[in-house]
Amino acid sequence: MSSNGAVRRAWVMLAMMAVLLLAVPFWGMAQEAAPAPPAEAAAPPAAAPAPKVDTGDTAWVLTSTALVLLMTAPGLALFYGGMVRKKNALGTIMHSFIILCVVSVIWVLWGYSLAFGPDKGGWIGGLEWFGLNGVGGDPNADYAATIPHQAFMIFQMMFAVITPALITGAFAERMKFSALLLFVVLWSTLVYSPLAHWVWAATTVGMDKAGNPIQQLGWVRAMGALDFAGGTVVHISSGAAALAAALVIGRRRGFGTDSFMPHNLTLTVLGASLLWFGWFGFNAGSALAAGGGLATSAFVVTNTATATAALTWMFVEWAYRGKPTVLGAASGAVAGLVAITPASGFVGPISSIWIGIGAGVLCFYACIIKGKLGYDDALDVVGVHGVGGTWGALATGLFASKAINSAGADGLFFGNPGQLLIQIKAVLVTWIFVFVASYIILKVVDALVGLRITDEEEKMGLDLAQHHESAYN
Amino acid sequence: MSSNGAVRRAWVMLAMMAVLLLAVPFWGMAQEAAPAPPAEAAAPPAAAPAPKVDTGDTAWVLTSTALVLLMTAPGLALFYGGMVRKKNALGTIMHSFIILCVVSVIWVLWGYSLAFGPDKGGWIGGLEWFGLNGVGGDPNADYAATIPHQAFMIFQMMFAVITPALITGAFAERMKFSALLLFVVLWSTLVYSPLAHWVWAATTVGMDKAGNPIQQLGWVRAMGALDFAGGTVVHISSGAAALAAALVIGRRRGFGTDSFMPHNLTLTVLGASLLWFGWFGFNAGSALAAGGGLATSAFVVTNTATATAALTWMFVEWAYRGKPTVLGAASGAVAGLVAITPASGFVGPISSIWIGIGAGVLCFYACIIKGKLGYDDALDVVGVHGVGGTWGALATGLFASKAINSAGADGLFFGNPGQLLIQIKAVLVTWIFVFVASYIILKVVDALVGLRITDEEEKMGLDLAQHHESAYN
Amino acid sequence: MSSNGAVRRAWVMLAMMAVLLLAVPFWGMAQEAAPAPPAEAAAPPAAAPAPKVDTGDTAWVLTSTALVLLMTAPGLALFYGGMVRKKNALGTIMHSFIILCVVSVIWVLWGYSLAFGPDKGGWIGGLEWFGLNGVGGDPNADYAATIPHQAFMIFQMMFAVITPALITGAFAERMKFSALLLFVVLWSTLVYSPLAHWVWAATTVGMDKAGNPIQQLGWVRAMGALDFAGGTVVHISSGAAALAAALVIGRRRGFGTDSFMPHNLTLTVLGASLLWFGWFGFNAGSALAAGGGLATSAFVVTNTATATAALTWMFVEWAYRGKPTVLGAASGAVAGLVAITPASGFVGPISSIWIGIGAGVLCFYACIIKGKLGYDDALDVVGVHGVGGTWGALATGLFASKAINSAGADGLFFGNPGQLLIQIKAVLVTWIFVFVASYIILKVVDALVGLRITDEEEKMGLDLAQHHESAYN
Amino acid sequence: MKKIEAIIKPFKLDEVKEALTELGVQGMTVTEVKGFGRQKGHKEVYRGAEYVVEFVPKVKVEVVVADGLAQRAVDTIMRMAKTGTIGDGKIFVTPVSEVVRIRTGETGDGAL
Amino acid sequence: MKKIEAIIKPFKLDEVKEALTELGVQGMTVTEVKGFGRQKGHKEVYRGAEYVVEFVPKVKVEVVVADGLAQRAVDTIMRMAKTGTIGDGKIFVTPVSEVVRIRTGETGDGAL
Amino acid sequence: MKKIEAIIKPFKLDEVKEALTELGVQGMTVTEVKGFGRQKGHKEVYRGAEYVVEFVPKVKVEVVVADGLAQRAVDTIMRMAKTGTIGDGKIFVTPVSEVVRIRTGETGDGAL
Ligand SMILES: Nc1ncnc2c1ncn2[C@@H]1O[C@H](COP(=O)(O)OP(=O)(O)O)[C@@H](O)[C@H]1O
Ligand SMILES: Nc1ncnc2c1ncn2[C@@H]1O[C@H](COP(=O)(O)OP(=O)(O)O)[C@@H](O)[C@H]1O
Ligand SMILES: Nc1ncnc2c1ncn2[C@@H]1O[C@H](COP(=O)(O)OP(=O)(O)O)[C@@H](O)[C@H]1O
Repeated sequence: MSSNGAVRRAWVMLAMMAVLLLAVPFWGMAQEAAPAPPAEAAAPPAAAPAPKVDTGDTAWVLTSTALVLLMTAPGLALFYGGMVRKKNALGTIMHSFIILCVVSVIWVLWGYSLAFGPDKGGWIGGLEWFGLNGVGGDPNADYAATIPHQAFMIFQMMFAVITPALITGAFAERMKFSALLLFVVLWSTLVYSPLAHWVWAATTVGMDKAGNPIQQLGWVRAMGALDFAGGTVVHISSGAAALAAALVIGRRRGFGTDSFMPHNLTLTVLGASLLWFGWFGFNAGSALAAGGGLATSAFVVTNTATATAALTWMFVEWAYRGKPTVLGAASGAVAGLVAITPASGFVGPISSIWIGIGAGVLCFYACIIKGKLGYDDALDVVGVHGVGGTWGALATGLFASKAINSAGADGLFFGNPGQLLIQIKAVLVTWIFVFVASYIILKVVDALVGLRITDEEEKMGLDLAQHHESAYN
Repeated sequence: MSSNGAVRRAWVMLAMMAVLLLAVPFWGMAQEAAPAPPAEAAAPPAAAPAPKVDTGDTAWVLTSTALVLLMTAPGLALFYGGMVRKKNALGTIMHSFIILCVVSVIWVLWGYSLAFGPDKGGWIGGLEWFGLNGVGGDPNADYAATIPHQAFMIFQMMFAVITPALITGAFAERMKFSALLLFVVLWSTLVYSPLAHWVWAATTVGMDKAGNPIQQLGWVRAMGALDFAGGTVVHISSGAAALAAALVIGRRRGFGTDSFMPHNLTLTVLGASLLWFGWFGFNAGSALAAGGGLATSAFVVTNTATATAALTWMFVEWAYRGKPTVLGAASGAVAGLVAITPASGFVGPISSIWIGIGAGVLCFYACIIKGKLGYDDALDVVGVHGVGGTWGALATGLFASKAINSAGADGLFFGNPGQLLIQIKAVLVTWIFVFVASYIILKVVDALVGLRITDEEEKMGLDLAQHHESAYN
Repeated sequence: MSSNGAVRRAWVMLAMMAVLLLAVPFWGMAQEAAPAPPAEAAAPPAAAPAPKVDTGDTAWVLTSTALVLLMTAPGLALFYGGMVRKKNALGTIMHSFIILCVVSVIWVLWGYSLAFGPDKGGWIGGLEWFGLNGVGGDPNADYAATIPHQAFMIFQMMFAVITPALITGAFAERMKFSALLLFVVLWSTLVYSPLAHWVWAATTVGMDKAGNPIQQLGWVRAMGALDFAGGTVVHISSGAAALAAALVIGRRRGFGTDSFMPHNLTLTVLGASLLWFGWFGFNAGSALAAGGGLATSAFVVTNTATATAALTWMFVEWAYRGKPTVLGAASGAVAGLVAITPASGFVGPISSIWIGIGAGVLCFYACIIKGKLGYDDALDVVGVHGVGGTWGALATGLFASKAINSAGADGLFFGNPGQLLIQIKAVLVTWIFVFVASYIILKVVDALVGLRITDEEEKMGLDLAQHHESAYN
Repeated sequence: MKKIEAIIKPFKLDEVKEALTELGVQGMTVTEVKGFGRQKGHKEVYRGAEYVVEFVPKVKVEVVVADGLAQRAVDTIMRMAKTGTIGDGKIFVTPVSEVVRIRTGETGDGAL
Repeated sequence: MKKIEAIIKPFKLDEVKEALTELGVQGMTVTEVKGFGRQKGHKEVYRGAEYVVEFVPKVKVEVVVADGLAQRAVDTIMRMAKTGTIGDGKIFVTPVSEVVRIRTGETGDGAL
Repeated sequence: MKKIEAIIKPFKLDEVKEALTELGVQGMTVTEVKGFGRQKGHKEVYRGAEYVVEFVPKVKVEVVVADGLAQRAVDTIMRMAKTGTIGDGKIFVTPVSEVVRIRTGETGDGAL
C-alpha cells in the first residue's frame, strides 16, 4: 500500500522521533537523587515568606488538570472523530490521542522550560528547567503560591496538549500521520512555547525596597493584555494555525461534490459534553486556587456563556435553515466555551450572557462564510476557535471589571477603553505570529515528509491507509 | 416537511425565547461594576462571625458541580439516547443537552432567586437575587458557610438542570422540539423553583438573644421533612411530571405492535456508568463540605445502595425471565442511586444495603406493572424515578439515624416513627403538586404549539423530522 | 436455549448469591444507631494527638475514588467491550459493570476487614470491621491521618473492584455469567483481600517509649517491598490470575482461523482515555493527601510514563509491522499506566520516561509472543498487566529515590541494590500465590457450575446467549 | 419457481411478513437497501450547510415461491405494503431455475 | 451464465469462499441479510418485557458462473455450508443473460 | 424487462446515479455489499498480529428497465463506473418477468 519511498521516509521520521525521545533522559536523572532538589533557584528570594502548599488549592488544581486532559482525549478526540466519515474515524481520534502523548513528553523535557522558565528578555524562557530540573514540590510564587510548582507545570501541560490537537480539525481526513507527528513537535516548540511565554510568563528577578518582588514579564503580558485561561494562547493560536493548515494542505478530494456528513453525531455530542465538563478545569482551574471566589466566579461565567452560546447558535440556525440542529447546539456550546476562556476570570454572569450571545452569532456566521471562501477547514477550527477566541479576547476588553477580579482591569463598558486597544494588539500579534510561523512550519514539513496522503489512500480512508485498522467491524 | 402553520408557530416560539433571553441582560450588568458587590444584603447580619471560604470544601463543591453537570450531558443523554430507536437517537440526546442550556440561563436569571432567594412566607423566594444580584464570592451561611455563595448557586443549578431532563424519558420519540423548550421554561419556573424552595430554602431574618440566627424556612422543610440530595425535589418530581406527560402526550405510534428495542445499549451502559460517577457529586456534594465525614459517609452509602440495587434488579429479573440482563443491571443501579439520594446524608452503610434491595425490587416490578397499565412512559421515568424516589423518601423515614448526621433525625427503625409520617406527607405533597401543575402546563403547551410531532414525522424519527440530521451515516 | 440442568444450576447460583447478599445486613445495622460509633477502637491510642480531617485532602481522596470507579465502568468496560466481536459487546461490558457491583458489596461486608482490618500475624485482617463496624468518620492514622477512615476504605474499594475486572479480559467471549459471579466472590475474598493485606496492611498495636506507634505490618510490606499504588496487588495479580484463567478455560472457538477483530475501536480508545483520566485518582490519590507534593509528583510521573509508553509501543509496532496502530498507542498507554503504578510515589519524571519506554517495549513483545505460545488470553491481560506490572515492580527497585519520597527507599540506580532484590521477592510471591490460588478457584467453579458457555452459545455470542440482549439494533 | 423481490417501506415489513406466512410461504430473506425514485429524499444540515440526501431507506424482501403461488404472493405483498403515497415501492418477479435446501439437499418446490 | 444465490449461516462464509475459489470461481459478492424461515429466532428482554426476534442474521453469497460450472458450484456451496441443523439456508439459481466487466468491457464468460 | 445489477466502487455511486437519471431511468435500489475478486483486500493489524481482510466494500446498484433501454443503461454504467483499475466491478443482466408498482398496481413497463 505504501511505496518504498514512503517507507523510507517513515523510517527517517521514526529515527528522528526516537532520538528526540531518547537523547535526553540520560541527562537529568541525576537530579532525582539529590536530597534537596535545586528548586530554590526558581523560588522567590528568601526574604519573602516561604509560600505554603494549600491542600484545597492543590486538590482543585490536580482535579482541574485531569479535567483538561479529558478535554483532549476522549473529549476532542470524539468531538472531531464523530464529525468525519467512517473511514477516517480512528485516524482522527488518533490525532488527539497521540498529540496528548507527544506534547506530554516534550513539555516535561523542554516545552515547559521554554514557556515558563527564567525569562530571557520577555521573548522566551531559558532551558534551566529542562527535564523539570528544579521544578519540584515547592510552590513557585511567580505563578501560584499555594500549590506545588509541578502542579502548575502539569496544569499548563494540558493547555500545551490541547492547542495543537485543536488544529487537527483543519486538516482532518487527509493528513499524513508521520507529518502530523513532525508538525506537532515543531509547532509545540516553536510556536506554542514562545507564545505562552509572551502572554503568561513571569520571573522574579529581585526585590524592591518595600520587599515586593520585581518581575520580568512576557512582552504581551507586560503590555497589560488580559487572557485568563488562554483565549489567545490556545484558541486564537489554534485558529490561526488551522487557517494556515487548511491553505497549505488544500481541500479534501471530492470537496463540493461528495457528502462529508458526520459519521456518528452521538460521539460528537459526547465529545462536546466532555469538553464542557473538562472546561471547568480549564477556566476555573486557571484561578490556580479554589478559595477566594475567583475559581467559583470563573466556573459560573463559563457555564453561563456556554449555555447561552449553544442556545444562540441553535436559534440563529433555526431561523436561517428552518431547523435547530444538534450539531449546531453542540458547536455553539464549544464556541461559548472558547469565547469565555480569556474573560472567565474577569467578568460577571450578566456579561457572560452577552459574550455567549456574541459567540453563538459570530461563530455560526463564520462557519457559513467559510463555505463561500472555499478553503477546506474541515471541522471549522477557524470558525469556532479563531473567531470565537478573537471575540473572547476583545470581549474581555469590553466586559472586564475590577469588581470581579481586582488583579485584572476594567474594560470599555466599565470605563476603560484603553483595555480594548491592548486586547486588539494582543489579538493581532497572535494571529500574525501564529499564522506566519505555522505556514512556514507546514511548508517545511511538507518538504521533508509530505503533508498529505495519496489520492488512493484518501479514498481508502485514514484508518486503513495510515493505521491498517478500521473503527468498526 | 413542516406546514406553514408549523413554521409560523416555530417563529413565535423563537421570538418568545429570544425575548426571554435578551430582555434581561441589559438590566443588572450594572452591579458587576460596583467595587463592593452588594453581597452583604444576603449575608447574615454582621454580629455573627463572618463565614470564611474553605479551599478544600470549595474544591469539593466545584468538583461535585462538574460531576452533576456530567450526569445530564453526556450521562443521562446517552443513557436515554441508547434506549430509543436509531432514528430518534439524536433527538433524545438533544433533550438533555438543550435542557442543560436552557435551565443554566434561567437559573442565573430568575430560577435561583425564586428557589433560594429571600423567603416569602415559606412558599417562594423573592426576585431580589435576579441575575445573581448579590450572589457573589462570600458564603451565604444559610446554605453553606464555607464556600462562596455562587458555588452553592451553581451546585444547585445542576439539580435544576437534571430534573426536567429526567422527565424527557416519558415522552421520548414523539415530543415536538419547540414544545419541549416551552415546557422546560414553564416547568422549571413554575414547578421546580417553588418545590425546591419548599424543601430546602432558609432565610435568616434576625437573631435571637443568644446570637443565633432566626431562619424562615420553606414550608416542607419547616415540617421537618428530610431530603438530603433531592429525593422529592428531583426524583419524585420528575416521576410525577413524567406520569402526567405520558398521559397527556399519549402512546407512541406502534405501541404494542412495533419493536421498541434499544438501538445501542453500549451507550446506555456508558450513560448509566457516568450517572453513577456523577452521582457522587450529587449526593456527597450535597454535604456542601469535604470535611466532617458527612460527604464521605454519603459517598459510601451511595455506592453501596447502587451496587446492591443493581444486583437485586438483576437477580429478580433472572428469576422472573430466566436471564440477567445488562440493561436490568444498569437500570437497577440507577434505581439504587435514586433511592439513596434523599437518605444519603442520614443513613449508614448497612441501611443503604436495605435501601438498595428495596429499590431493585420495587423499581423492577414498577416497570413490569407499567406494561399492564398501558400508558407509555417510554423510558420508565415513573418506574425508576417516581417509585425509586418515593421509596427513598420513605426509607429515609425508616433508616435515618442521628448517629450518622446529628443535624438530621432518627427514623422509625431508630425509634422515631414520627419521621416516617413527615416523610409520607412530603411525598404526597410532591406527587400531587407536581402531577397537577405539570398536567396543566402540558395542556397549555399543547394548546399553544402542539406537544406532539405528526404521524409522518414520528415514522421518520425525531432526528430527521425535528433536526434535519441523522445520528449515524 | 439453556438446558434444564443449566437452569437448575443457575438457580443454585442465584440462591447462593442471595444468601450471601442477605445473610448479613441484619447483623450490624445496630451500630448505626449508637450515638458515638465505636470508631475509637480503630483509632490510634489516645496519647497521640487526635488526627484531624483535612478538607483539601478529603476532597482529593473522594475525587480520586470517583475517578477510580470511572476506570472500571465505563473505562475498562468500554476498553474491553470495544475489542471483542459485536455479539459479545454487552456481555463483556457487563463483566466490568457487575464486578463493580459485587465487589462493592463484598468490600463493605467483609472484604475491607479482611484486607485492612486488625492484623493477624501479617497474613490477614480480622473480621472486627465486618460491615464497616468501627469504620467511621474519624481518620485511622495507620493508613491516612487526615481523611475519614471511610474515605480510605472506599478508595481502597475501587482497587478491589478493578482487579478482578481486569482479569475478565483473559476469558472474554466464552465465560458463563453465573461462573463469573461465583469466581469473583471467591477470588475477591480468597486472593485479593489477603494479598492486599500482605502488601499494605498496618495495625498499631502499642506505643514505644518515644510515643511513636508500634505497627504490625503485612508480611510483604514488612519485607520492605515498595508498591505505591498497586503494581503487585492489582496488576501482577490480575495478570497471574488471567494466565490461570486462559489456561483453565481454553481457547475460543475458531482460535487461529476466525477473525477476532475488535468490533468498535472508538469505544476502546474512549475506554483507554478514561482509564488514563481515572488513573490520576489511582496513583496520585494513593498519596492519600493533596498537600506535601507527593500527589502532584505521582500525577506528573503517571502522565509522563503513560505518554512515553504509548509512543514507544507505537514506534515499535511501526517498525515491526509497518504501520502505527491506534489500538497500539492505546495499549501502550495502558501498559505505561500499569508500569508506573507501583513506582508512582517513588520516582521522578526522568525515571518515569525510562519506565514508560520499558513498558512499551516489553508489553508489545509480550503480546507478540503470546501468539506463539498458543494460549488464548483474549484481551492480553497477561501481556499488559502481568508483564507491565512486573516491569513496574522491578523498575521501582531500580528507579526509586528518597529524594522524591523520603518515606520510600532508594533503588539500584540510586545506590541501593538491595531494594531490587526485595522487589523481585515480592513479584515472585505475588505471581506464585495468585496463579496457584486462581487456578484452584477456577477449577472449583468449573466443577460447581461450569466455566464455559456451550459451543452453540459461543457461536451466538454472550449477549444473546447469556443476557437475551443485543448491543445494537 | 419464481423469485419475488419487493422493495417496500421499512415499517411495512412486519405486516408483509405476516401476510405471506398466512399464505403458506415458509421463508423469506430481507435486506436493508437504499432506494432512489420519485419519492424525494430528505434534507440534512451540517454546520449550517444544507445537503439533500436522495436515497431513502427501504427494505428488500426476497421470497422464492412455487409458480402457482407467485401471483397470490405478489398480490398479498401489494395489498400489505401499500400506503397509497409515493415511495411505496416496486415488486419484481424473476424466474428461478433451481432451488436447493442446503440442510437436506432437497431441490425444486420441495426445497422451499 | 448462471447466478447462484446462497443464503447461508454467517460463520460458514469463509469455508464457502475458500471452496469456491479452489473450484476456480474468481469473484463473488456478499451481503448481510436477515432470514426468516423454519429456524426460530431468538428472545430478547427489554426492561423485563420479552420480545421474540424472528429474523436471524444470514449471509447472502452471490456468484455468477459459466453454465458449465454451475452445478459444481452449487454442490460445493451445499457441502461447505451444511451443518445439518435447521437454518442452513437455501441456494437459488437464476439465468443471467449478460455479464460485463466494467474495467475492460469484456462480456460473456470471459468477464467472470 | 431487464434487471441490471452492477457491483461498483462505492465512490462511483453518485456519478452512476446521475448518468442513469439523465438516461431516463426513474428509480434504482442500492445495497452495500462486500466483494471478493481479483482486487486484493487490505491488511489489518490487531495488537501486533496481522490479518488480511479479503472482502472489499462495494455497492450494488439494481435497476430494472424496459428491454429497449437495457443496453444503453449497461453502457452508461460501464462508462461512469470505470476507473480502469482492478476492482471496478461487474454488471449482470437478468430477465424480469413482471414488475408491479405497489402504490398504483400498474404493471409492466409502465410500472418502472
Ligand atoms: N426501476 C427501478 N429499478 C429498481 N428499483 C426501483 C426502480 N424504480 C423504483 N425502485 C425502487 O422503488 C422505490 C420506490 O419508488 P418511487 O419511485 O419512490 O415510488 P413509487 O414506486 O411509489 O412510484 C425506490 O426507492 C427504489 O428503491
Ligand atoms: N422461500 C424462501 N425465499 C427466500 N429465502 C428463503 C426461503 N426459505 C428460506 N429462506 C432463507 O433461508 C434461511 C434458512 O431457512 P430455514 O427455513 O430457517 O432453514 P432450512 O433451510 O434449514 O429449512 C432463512 O433464514 C431465509 O433467509
Ligand atoms: N463471478 C462473480 N460473481 C459475483 N460477483 C463478482 C464476480 N466476479 C467479481 N464480482 C464482483 O465484482 C467485484 C470486482 O471484481 P474484481 O475481480 O476485484 O475486479 P475486476 O472486475 O476489475 O476484474 C468483486 O469485488 C465482486 O464483488
